[in-house]
Amino acid sequence: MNYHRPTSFEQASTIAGASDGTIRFLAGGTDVLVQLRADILTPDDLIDIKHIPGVKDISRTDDGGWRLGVAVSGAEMTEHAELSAEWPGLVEGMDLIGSTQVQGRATLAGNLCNGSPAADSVPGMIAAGCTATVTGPNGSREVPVEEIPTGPGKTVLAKGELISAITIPARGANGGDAYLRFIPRTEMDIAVVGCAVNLRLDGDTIAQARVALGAVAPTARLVAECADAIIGTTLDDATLDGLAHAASAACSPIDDKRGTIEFRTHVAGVLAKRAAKIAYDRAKGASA
Amino acid sequence: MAEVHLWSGLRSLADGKEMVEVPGATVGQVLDSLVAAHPGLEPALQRGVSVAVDGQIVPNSRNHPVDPDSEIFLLQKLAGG
Amino acid sequence: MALDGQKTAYKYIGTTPDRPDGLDKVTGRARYGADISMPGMLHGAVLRSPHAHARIVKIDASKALALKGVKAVVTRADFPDGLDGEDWNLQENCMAGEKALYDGHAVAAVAATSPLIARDAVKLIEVDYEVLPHVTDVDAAMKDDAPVIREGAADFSVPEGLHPNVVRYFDSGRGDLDKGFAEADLIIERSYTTEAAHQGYIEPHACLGQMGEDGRGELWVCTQGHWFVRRMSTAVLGIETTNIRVTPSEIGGGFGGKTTVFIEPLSLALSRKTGGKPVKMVMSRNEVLRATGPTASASMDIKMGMTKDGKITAAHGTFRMQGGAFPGAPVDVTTMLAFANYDIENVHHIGYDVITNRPKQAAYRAPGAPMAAFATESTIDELCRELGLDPIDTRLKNAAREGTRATFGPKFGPIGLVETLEAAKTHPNYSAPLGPNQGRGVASGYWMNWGGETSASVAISEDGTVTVSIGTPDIGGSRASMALMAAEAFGIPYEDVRVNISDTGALGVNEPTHGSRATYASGLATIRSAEDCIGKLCKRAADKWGIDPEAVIWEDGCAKPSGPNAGEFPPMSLAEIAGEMGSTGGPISGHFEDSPAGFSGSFGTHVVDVEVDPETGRTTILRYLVVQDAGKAIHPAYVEGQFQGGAAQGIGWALNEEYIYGEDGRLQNPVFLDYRVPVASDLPMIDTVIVEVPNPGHPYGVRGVGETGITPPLPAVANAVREATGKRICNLPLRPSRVLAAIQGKG
Amino acid sequence: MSKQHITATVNGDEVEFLCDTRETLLDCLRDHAGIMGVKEGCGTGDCGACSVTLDGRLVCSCLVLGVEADGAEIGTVEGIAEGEKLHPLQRKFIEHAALQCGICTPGILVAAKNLLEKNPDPTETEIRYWLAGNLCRCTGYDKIVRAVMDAAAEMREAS
Repeated sequence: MNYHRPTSFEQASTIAGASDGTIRFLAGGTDVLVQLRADILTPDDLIDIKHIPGVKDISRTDDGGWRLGVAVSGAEMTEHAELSAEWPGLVEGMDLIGSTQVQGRATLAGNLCNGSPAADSVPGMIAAGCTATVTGPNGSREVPVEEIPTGPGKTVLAKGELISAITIPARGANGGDAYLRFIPRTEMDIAVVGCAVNLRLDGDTIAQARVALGAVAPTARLVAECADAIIGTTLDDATLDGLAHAASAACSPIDDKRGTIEFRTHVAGVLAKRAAKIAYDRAKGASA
Repeated sequence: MAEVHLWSGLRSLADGKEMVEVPGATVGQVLDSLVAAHPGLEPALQRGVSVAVDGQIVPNSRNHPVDPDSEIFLLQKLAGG
Repeated sequence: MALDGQKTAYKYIGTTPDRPDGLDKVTGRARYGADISMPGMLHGAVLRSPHAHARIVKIDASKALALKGVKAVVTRADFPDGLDGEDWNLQENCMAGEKALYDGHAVAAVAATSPLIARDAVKLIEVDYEVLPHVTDVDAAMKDDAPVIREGAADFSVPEGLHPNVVRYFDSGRGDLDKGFAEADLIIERSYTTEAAHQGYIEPHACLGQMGEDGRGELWVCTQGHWFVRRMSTAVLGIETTNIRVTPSEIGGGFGGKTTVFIEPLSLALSRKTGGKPVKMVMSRNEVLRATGPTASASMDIKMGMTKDGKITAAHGTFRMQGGAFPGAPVDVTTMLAFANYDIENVHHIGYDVITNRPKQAAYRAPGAPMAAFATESTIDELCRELGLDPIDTRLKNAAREGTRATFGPKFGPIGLVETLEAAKTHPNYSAPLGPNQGRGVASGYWMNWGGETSASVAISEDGTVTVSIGTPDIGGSRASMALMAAEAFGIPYEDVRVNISDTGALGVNEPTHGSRATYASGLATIRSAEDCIGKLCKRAADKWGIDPEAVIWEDGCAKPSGPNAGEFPPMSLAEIAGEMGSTGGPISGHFEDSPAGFSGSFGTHVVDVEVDPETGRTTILRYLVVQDAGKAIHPAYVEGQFQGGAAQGIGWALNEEYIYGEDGRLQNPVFLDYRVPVASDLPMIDTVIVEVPNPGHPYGVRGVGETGITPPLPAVANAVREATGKRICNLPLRPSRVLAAIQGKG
Repeated sequence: MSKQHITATVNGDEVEFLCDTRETLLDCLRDHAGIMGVKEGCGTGDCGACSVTLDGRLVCSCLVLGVEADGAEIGTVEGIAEGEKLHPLQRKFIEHAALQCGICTPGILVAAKNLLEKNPDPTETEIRYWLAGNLCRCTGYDKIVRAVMDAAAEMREAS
């Protein structure tokens, strides 16, 4: 295994493009090293992107959003007071991944590129409307986060391409987001189901919403039917039931050691309701 | 003669008896007398049994004394974690 | 059966001083299994079968041997033929012969100059497998169409007509069941299952073996019992037992799982093949979960009858247990202890030991008892519920006490079940208010404990301290307990006692730290060795004073004349006698060896409150209380620690821990991510009450406390979930999907 | 097989070693630097026995490559005491019987020290969640949590 330490994304892209074997980009390493240790995958070229300038930065964008470097760890996000206040759901999603120790290393981009349908940070990013900057041999482009994963362990990234930043849109007024996941224990598990809700209020009425589900399909997905079920409502009980039905209907999960189809489908609805209520309360709080 | 009580799985090897009276001044002598009286019990005893003499389990102690009026129970072999 | 007059007033016993090995263990200095290294050391790695059941047609290691740095490969061909019984089972489990019997079964092992090269080499070994049909479930393995795992594995006890996978059969009981059930006002019958749980010690198995061409050598290993390791490893290798000296390292948890061998004989075989180079082997977590012994899984049918005022009239239990590909599921103990909490006239147990394509089970904390407790204590809870009876009062009504004829035959001596029930009943947790979706569960449990072969020495040192040498590795603070007992026996400060865990070359045979025996048996041996020393110390004083040794007594750490008639001499302290030892007859030490028969069981009663999320089926433990009889708590903090640890393991087994096998017979969750032991945020504080009903068979009244604590949690948690949800769930673990299905009426 | 030359600071001392790119920081600390207080319980970041600080951040050393540690500051259990003076956490762990077998103790001490540096007055719940990645199979966590709370209280009083 060759270890590379590029100092620019262009250089990282060139190394990746020139490799004849398997390559992996190394940021937090919390997935790559597990695969290495378990003999699932030993890359021929491992490209450590932590030494590229700016990858540890959390900065405001011109329109009031946030730009996160690809080596920003979960712990650094959680410790960032302004970011946490504006996007508590997105930050919680990241914070739920693994232990305190894992939080010291794991990154949003890594969680996204690992391609797990159960990745905890991804529904929150999708609901928030985040984009990923993809840098490759032909320069850079912005890609909505929901378009990055294409199936378990698979992404749209072509050879020589990598994510060079994550952009979170401006929070704006009267908005709130939340992410909930279901696990059997209180910590240290992979999500059996995850659900993120991001919404904006006009008075007491939900004016805009995005709802994303994790671990119930081959990729985390944006569920328009869930958003439609709550837009224009004040989140009354009937609406919540409608949301739960829409969430359950959007599920096409698998049976595996972590959960059954029936359980995941049911719990997706439960979490959608609970996350929507939290997001709604946060938006109310933001507008109060 | 000490009373030796057999668990039900052993009774078929001892002519259906629940209790057998055999001579012996030690656990070892009692077990030997038992096999002499009921040879069918030999494989079970060889596999290993625990012996309780008057309520006390006496592992690995063939020399443990047995009184003429002692009450002896054969128990399944014990282990621990 | 008191061995001696029992002490009741203590100076050191019952205090909680710092453990002697504490400093090493908080500074990172303590050396565990994987921390031992030697010059010229090689590193071993094991190739394991990916198949649950397969004939090994051919093994080609030529490519591995060609890799630079690889020094040796061993397969079963390197081990002797002709073993039988449990020795053969051990050998077959350490290294597969004609067939791989489970996913993870060792097929070959490599020694190389680095761990990475050893792991690379393993991947280069080519094995031709002929995959065979497999079975991993106990009920499926007993069916007519189940694949036969091994012909001729059954012993004399198995009745005709059963599947060859049934390898042992147990049948015990007494009284008249028909009469007993006829006397009942309510009879409940239920079937239950529990899944296999792993001991989950955080330290993977590790050893360093060195053996020359002459078949002599040494082994350093993390183990609960190094004499067991010596006997088993040498049996597997077909060499004389004492050819190997075994030294135990510190041990990072065992819970029964480190009372046998897996990699130890392999490291010795590899070492011999490399001309005597030391070979270190360290398992990965994946190997630990796939290839070492979890406990058995169980399928059980219980029928119990009760009168409307709460008297149990009859009990019948059938227990089917699989312990992997070899005989040994602890169904013998399961059947013995199933109903042992209670005074029941009419009782019957049937047990089946069944082999499957899973790893060979190993002992796990009260082996066999928790499964049975889950089934029987759940059934009693259901009887109480239907008859409107209080679960503690009902248990008190039926509780075994001194003089009760146990369901397994003999009469109980002094025991503490009643005391634990009474203490639980008056504890504030039993009357704490409960909210919606919350429930309280009660269960009792028992472990009969063990004495076992024990040998110890105590030496007086020239500086006035004493050194205790025992043969039971310290897993949970037992050095502190030994030092307290020695301090008490000698009447010298705790700080003046040193405790040594000796290797196999320094003491007679010792059984492992298992069966809740270390504090009881090694403690007894320490006290008796001290008394042996004290006799010699008194003799030295008597010689100095020129009086009869019989006229000298030992009091408060000093030799004193026994009375005015003996003469007027100032007391001589241990330190004074020790200081002159070299010129008064030489070293002084005391010894003791026995298989002590004075052990006595420990009963416990647990009370747990849970809350169940009605929409997801997830269970949260709100409060937990352990009440258990310790006989006499030597170091109460470590006694509490045993209670709390046992409860936590039992909670894990009840809620989320399980072996999950796929259709392909492979273990789906050989990683802590998915083998879900409780984490810190899963548990509340675990309240404890130590009950002390002294054991007359120990000088200070000690009962072993290590194992009982894992027995009540399985039914206690299930009973609490029953109250919180209104649903009786008879299958563990109580994973959320299962609980939710029950709540939704689909269970 | 070419190896990389790594220079790092471990518990304040400069340490150099050669490592294969596939070796983890855990492997390097144990096998090349002789730092044996770092334990391997799982190798996959699930148990916390190998916890160290990397430039002040709590991490599992099994999830860091040795080559990544070049130039880094690493803290292990061996660096917790100041000379002969034990850290309050170390004393409280002994005093509260917060260890039984002791294999998880080094990782838990490193993690708990890192917590108290960030939060000198953590609640029981905060301690339990902070330590959720440090498995202990012996104690049921009760005495560990109590020891951390007691050490925190003592440190607050002393400061």
